[in-house]
Amino acid sequence: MQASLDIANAGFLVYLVEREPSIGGHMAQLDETFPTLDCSSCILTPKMVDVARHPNIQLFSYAEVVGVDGGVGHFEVGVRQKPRYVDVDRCTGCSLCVEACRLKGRISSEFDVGVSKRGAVYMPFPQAVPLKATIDPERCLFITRGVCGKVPACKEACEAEAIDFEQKEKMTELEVGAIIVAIGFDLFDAHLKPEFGYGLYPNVITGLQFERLSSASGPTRGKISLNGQEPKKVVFIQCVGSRDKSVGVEYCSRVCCMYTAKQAHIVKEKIPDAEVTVLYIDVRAFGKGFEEFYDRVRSEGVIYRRGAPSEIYKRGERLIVRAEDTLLGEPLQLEADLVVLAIGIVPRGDAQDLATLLRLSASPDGFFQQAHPKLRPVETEREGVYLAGCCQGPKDIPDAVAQAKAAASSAIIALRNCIEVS
Amino acid sequence: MKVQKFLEVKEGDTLATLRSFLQRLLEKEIVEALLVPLEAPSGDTVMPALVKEPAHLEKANPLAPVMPVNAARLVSSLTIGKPREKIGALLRSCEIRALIELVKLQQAHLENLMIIGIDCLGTYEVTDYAKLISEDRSPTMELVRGAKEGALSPHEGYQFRSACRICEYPIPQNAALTIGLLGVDGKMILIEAQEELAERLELIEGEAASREEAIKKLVEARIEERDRLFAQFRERVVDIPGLLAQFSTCIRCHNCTVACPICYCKECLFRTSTFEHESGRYLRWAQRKGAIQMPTDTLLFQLTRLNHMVTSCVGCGMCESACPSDIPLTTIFRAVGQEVQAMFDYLPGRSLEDELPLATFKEDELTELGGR
Amino acid sequence: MGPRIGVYVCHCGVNIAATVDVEEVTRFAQGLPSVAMARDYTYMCSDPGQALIKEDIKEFGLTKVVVASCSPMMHEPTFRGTIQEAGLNPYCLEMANIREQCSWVHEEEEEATRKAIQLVAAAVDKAFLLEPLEERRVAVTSAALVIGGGIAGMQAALDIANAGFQVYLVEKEPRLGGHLAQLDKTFPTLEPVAPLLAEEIREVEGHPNIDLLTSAEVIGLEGYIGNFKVNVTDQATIRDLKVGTIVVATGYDIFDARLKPEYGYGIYEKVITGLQFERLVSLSGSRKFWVNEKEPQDVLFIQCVGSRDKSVGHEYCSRICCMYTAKQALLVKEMLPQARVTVLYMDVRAYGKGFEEFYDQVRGEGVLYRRGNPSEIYKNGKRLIVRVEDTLLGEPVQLEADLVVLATGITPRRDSPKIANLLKLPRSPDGFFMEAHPKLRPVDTVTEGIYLAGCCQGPKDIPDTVAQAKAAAASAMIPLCQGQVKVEAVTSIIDEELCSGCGICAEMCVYDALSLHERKGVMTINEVLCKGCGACAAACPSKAIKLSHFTPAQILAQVDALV
Amino acid sequence: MEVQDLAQAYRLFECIQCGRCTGGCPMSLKTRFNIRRLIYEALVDEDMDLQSKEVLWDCSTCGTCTLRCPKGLDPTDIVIGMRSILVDGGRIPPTIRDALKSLAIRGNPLTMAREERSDWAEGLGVREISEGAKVLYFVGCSPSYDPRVQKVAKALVQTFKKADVEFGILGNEEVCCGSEARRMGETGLFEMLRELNLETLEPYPVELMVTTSPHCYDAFQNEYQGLDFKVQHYTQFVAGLIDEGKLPLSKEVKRVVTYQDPCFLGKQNKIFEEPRKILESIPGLELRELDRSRERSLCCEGGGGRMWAEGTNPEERLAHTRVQEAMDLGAEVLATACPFCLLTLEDAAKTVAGEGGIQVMDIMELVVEAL
Repeated sequence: MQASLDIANAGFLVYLVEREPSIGGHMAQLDETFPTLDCSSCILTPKMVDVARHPNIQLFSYAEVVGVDGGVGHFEVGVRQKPRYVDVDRCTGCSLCVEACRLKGRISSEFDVGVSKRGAVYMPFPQAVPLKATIDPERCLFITRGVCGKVPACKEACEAEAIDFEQKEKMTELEVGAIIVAIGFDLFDAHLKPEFGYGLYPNVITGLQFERLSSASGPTRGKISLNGQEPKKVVFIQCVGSRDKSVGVEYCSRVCCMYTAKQAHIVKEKIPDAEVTVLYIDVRAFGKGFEEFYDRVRSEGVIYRRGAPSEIYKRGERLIVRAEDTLLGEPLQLEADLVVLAIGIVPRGDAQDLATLLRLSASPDGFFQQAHPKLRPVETEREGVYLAGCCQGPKDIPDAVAQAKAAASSAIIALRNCIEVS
Repeated sequence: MKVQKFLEVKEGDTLATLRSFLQRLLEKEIVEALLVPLEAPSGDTVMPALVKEPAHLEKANPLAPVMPVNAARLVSSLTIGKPREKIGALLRSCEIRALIELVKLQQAHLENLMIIGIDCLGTYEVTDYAKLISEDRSPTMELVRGAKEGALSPHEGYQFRSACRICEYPIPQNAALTIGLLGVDGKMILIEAQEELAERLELIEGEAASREEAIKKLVEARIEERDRLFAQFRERVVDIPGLLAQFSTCIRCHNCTVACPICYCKECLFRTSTFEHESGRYLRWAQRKGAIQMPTDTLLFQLTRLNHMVTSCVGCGMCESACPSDIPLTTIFRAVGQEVQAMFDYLPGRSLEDELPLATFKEDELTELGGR
Repeated sequence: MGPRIGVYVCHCGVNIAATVDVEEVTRFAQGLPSVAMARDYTYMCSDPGQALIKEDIKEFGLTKVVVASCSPMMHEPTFRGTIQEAGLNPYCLEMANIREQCSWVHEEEEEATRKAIQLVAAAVDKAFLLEPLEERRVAVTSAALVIGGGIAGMQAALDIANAGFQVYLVEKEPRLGGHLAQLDKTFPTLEPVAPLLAEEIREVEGHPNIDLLTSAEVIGLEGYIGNFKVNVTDQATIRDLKVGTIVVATGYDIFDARLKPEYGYGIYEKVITGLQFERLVSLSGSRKFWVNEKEPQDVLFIQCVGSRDKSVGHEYCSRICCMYTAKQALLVKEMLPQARVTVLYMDVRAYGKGFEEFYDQVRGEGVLYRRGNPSEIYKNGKRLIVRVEDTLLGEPVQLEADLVVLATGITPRRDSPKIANLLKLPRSPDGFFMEAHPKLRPVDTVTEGIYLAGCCQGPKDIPDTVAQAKAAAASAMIPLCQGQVKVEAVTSIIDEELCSGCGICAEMCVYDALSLHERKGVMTINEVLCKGCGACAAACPSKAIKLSHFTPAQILAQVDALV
Repeated sequence: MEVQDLAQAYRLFECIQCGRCTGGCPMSLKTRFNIRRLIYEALVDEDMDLQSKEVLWDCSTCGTCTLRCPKGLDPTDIVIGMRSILVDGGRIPPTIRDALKSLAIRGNPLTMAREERSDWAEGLGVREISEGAKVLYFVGCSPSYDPRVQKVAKALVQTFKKADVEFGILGNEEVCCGSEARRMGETGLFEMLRELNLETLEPYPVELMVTTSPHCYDAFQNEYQGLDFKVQHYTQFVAGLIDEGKLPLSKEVKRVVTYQDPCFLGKQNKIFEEPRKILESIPGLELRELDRSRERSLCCEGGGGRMWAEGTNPEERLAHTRVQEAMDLGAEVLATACPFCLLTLEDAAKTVAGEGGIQVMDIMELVVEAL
């Protein structure tokens, strides 16, 4: 979004292609952002609206790039828009269909990372842009089985007559001068560390799930509780799927230390009498105001113990986190009724396909390779194609924004120069 | 550097000696005009006057223990337009301190101004002073005599203005020329000034051995009194009702704003249409609360003034003297001021270097109040 | 005829409707005096929602519009656009936030509805008094100024110049390159810096659009975005530059190790800083290196010297020391394979792309990492003794060394208060220049048209610096591309009758928009600089300053409707 | 090898001291054994006194530390390296010395006679591999000599016959696989035993070797190079038989069973499914999972020479904990697939549950019940 806005503001037409039904990405899922503790959606939504409203930005949501040809100044890009089975021109985003869907509350919500459930026709989140319903073709009874009552409930409910099961995917050919790749990241799949019993114990959750749990606009309206229970002993585990060759992730994910510190702070704030422990190897509070925030969190009574946990098991109803406090040289068995895994950042599962399309190479860590590690952090070996955000490597929000603007700068230069040429 | 010289008191008449000294300032063109208190024709009070003709100084009386107005206000009017002539202003400590604040507030300028400070021996309310005169009890010389020991007791059956009773600054600061009485033998008057200035004033050598002593004695006594008053006040004002009680009798006559040397707004907000509500609104309020005190907005007025003034309040007490409803404004402003000024480590009138708390933004102040 | 107000209550799907009885609110609004039309709709911000408003404006001749929905932060621009398209002045819009400030924070429907009603009433009362305001635009001088010729400044200058704009690059020193010029090799590739930098410098010096001023300093700045006037001392002469935007890339200073006397820096010649090490290595041709004619056997690196250390007033982490130390440790290992190389650390912050991998490599080469921050260094005969607790052993140890390298951190430039003052840049508690928003506006400042690049905003490594420099360039070139900038219409207005010219407001104004009119003795406001934040209006004891669109009358009307 | 060589030999420099090894170590639950600290001392303390580190004999080489290490180091191997230094220095518990001596002389750690190795098979009609069979059943030491474990060997034989598997054993030619010797720090001895076994096997056209013990399986699979035949643990083989329908499990075994993952089978060789598959295909049998299972299962303390060394805290036994957990689960049988687990757990069962309490059985024993 940042890159689009900058280029659009510089007076160029921007096509923004988003795979999901709404723009916003991972940041839309976050609760508060460290170190200022701004509410994430409060600072993000205006940006989303800016994008939607900008005369120079044409948004292709629920779409993906399927072909790229040509070179700088004259790329030809094929975009496929997946069918929403909803006529976006008619849809008013009233959510009547969402309410009506027979599968309402049956399908685990991607946005809430399973903390809540949605229906087959859904709105990713209240602030979604565009605010249009989308029908999940894998789950919709009418699409999968061809029947859903006499008339599909959504069709019945929709006053704008926007539901359209006839809708087909739409191909568009775009001509552009420069391309910015900002496809973002996936989160490490905690199942790959079986010793932590993620997926086995309901009160072992990931950092992102915690965000939904603590978010005021989340399913629990910001109340940190698991099946009605407010946790009193909370343990945060750092470096889950980072700095870990055993799962093929050698690198540091850069954001976990601080989001964990922030989450620890939030627990202390919402449950003052909770015992909060963070288990870490190195605390990487490297950015502006980070160390200060880390100091603040510790001063609020959050206990930092140096030692990466080795396993989690159950004793009675309580979870036991096994670790060694490497500073005491003593093994630990910490009781916990909530364990939050600081899962790391990994390249998107589909990054490779795009890499092939764009003829980009990946660095050993699997992220896209920049032209020069020091002096050309946003350029790629292909002229006219630039990298923004976490697809090049883990980044926190300000660094991602800076890098996006940097990519925009390169793109603007390219565009202005091809104008001069022609 | 500053030197301490002396004037010899002729025929035991301190006042006459001072008058001729002041005349000397004009004659030697050390200043071209002089702002000093002159005795009013009635003789039972003094008023500041801007004197150019030395002869008029026959009526000057800087010693009279009365203070109808804080002259800082007058200096403001004299200097805000940046006068071309050199003006001398004879001021008490509280007047100088108020002046310093006004300068910071860009309401006065020090160019072409010579501050002449004089030890303040305490002042009576204007009415009391007049009464003393009518009773022919020469209030002035009484005090001057006590000055040597720093024993300044008011006349039988009278007392000084509450502001003076608790004033810790009898000695003027930031003056180019200081006239000292405290701790000085009655046959002498202390003159403190820069060497070169002192040169031109034909002064004699001498010493005021007991000055420090006398000042210390006086100030200690006053601090004791001050703390007593503050303690009482804080007892009275423990809660909102307590606070309301303090101001309950305010009639929003705005005398305090007129008397206050710091209150510098051209037109006080509380005298604008903003507070002339239409009758409907009064009735709505009364409706909601059952009854409202009239005139309205008195507490808001007082608190706003407190809020605007309190960091700069030098405690001259003119507001209280001017208040027809006998609201203990001096104590209120000084007691609250003590805490607020401590909060910002600010002493009004101390020095031009100290920045006005209201006008200085610090990232890291009052964090415990602000927090997240 | 008085104003005709239209009120539009949004359901925001279920976001508002679930907790607030919107029909009730609408009914109430309809009953208010001078409300010509009140409606509710599922999503006011949706196209049909906006269409609704436009039609009503035409049909019922509405003169003011109140939208009761989400925070103005979100949709005020949307609806201003809407009513403008329908021919109203965009400032004849008032919003009542019944989502963030009502439905999202309350559970109980009746209460929430009552509050929503009050909020709407307040908005209507304010709308009644709203006045149309004019948005003005000013032309932009098509050139940019970059202050600082380090890697950040050069990168920013190059980007703006490559986009086809005139750039003035002002560097204090006689040469370009900044601190980078002092470095030997960069991790993780261990690529020599010199050639990289030389290339960059050649490009800058040879660029037709870049006017390079070395040994030059900015001494004066006035004006505003699009029209800055800058005074620069160019050697003897003083030049006046006219630019549209400014990139600040003044860089940083290295922490002065003398402030940690316990390390004996300046006393023991064998205690050196990281930067001295870089010089030592690149001078000694970087195949071998000696400390007074001898190969050191024990080389000891100390991390966090002047970082993460409140005792020297640097609470923050300097972000680069962990990695440059790792790199230097590796260099020593390469040059002196026999030497014992130890790094004393608290946390190893290998956070960036390829960092952890590099850290692994360095340890793999036999560099020993011991956890513990040394507390003092003293001499025993010829050798240095470093006292430290090994926190992993839980035991105090005394380590011998022939060379100790202090990983000195990054601090704000000594002259940054001066620059901050000159450019009116606020500084964050750590002393670096403050960005407009720590998350989403990392290169903008509170002053439009002035942007931050590199370490003057906070410690950064090279790639982050370059990225941020390009980001600042992007921000700086956008106004140049547009050719004109919009001027905030909501500004402060001074009532000269009331103003005593005390200047309190000027002190409050971060935009430097207020100044004393010498002759009149009252304050005057520069409407282009004024961002309408209202700080001055709040500060003025005489209430001589009004903020258009938030006048006392308007606000009091609002308050009155609420209490 | 000297203490000073450890760092280089085992890449100790690459350790970031995160503590996952010690954190997960089953021994750290009961003794002062702390591999993370041992590694660190070896790094920073040039004259580290290894000889005094009695705790080194606590390690059961279960491999949890290796499994958990984020930097690809092998702490288990480091312990072995340290032990070998002790062995060279002659600092060994007497019991260990005897076991090693017996291995050297008799080819088994149990001080039993070579020529009695195949006595258990008498009257079972078990053929020797020399008689030509494609499948070699490598029995292993305790299954050969220990009366309790012999039952398992017999059960296997019975099963093989039922599924008419053509198989043979090495008989008295068989010698210990050497796994334990290596883990007790006697690398030389291990290599000797390996050579012996390889020589013995050389002439026979074996296609598949099946072992009773996960330890033997692990040794042949991972520590014998250049075998020209496949190696399987019996659970894999039997699971295979069931898949191919060659093993009709007809009889109902109405028992609540839980399963202990042997470290050498599970954690070290990722064989989790097969044993469960077998148990689940026994009619009437109800399988309940222990909370700590698969990658998180709790070691029985039987490995790494612990059969011959008590360790520094003999009072506390993880086997007891394990049996207790099984009982809390309401299991009647605690099944496993490793001779060491079988012995340690049964021992514990006796003390914890007493006679007639929870039963400890090898999977094979349950299988034959179902035949």
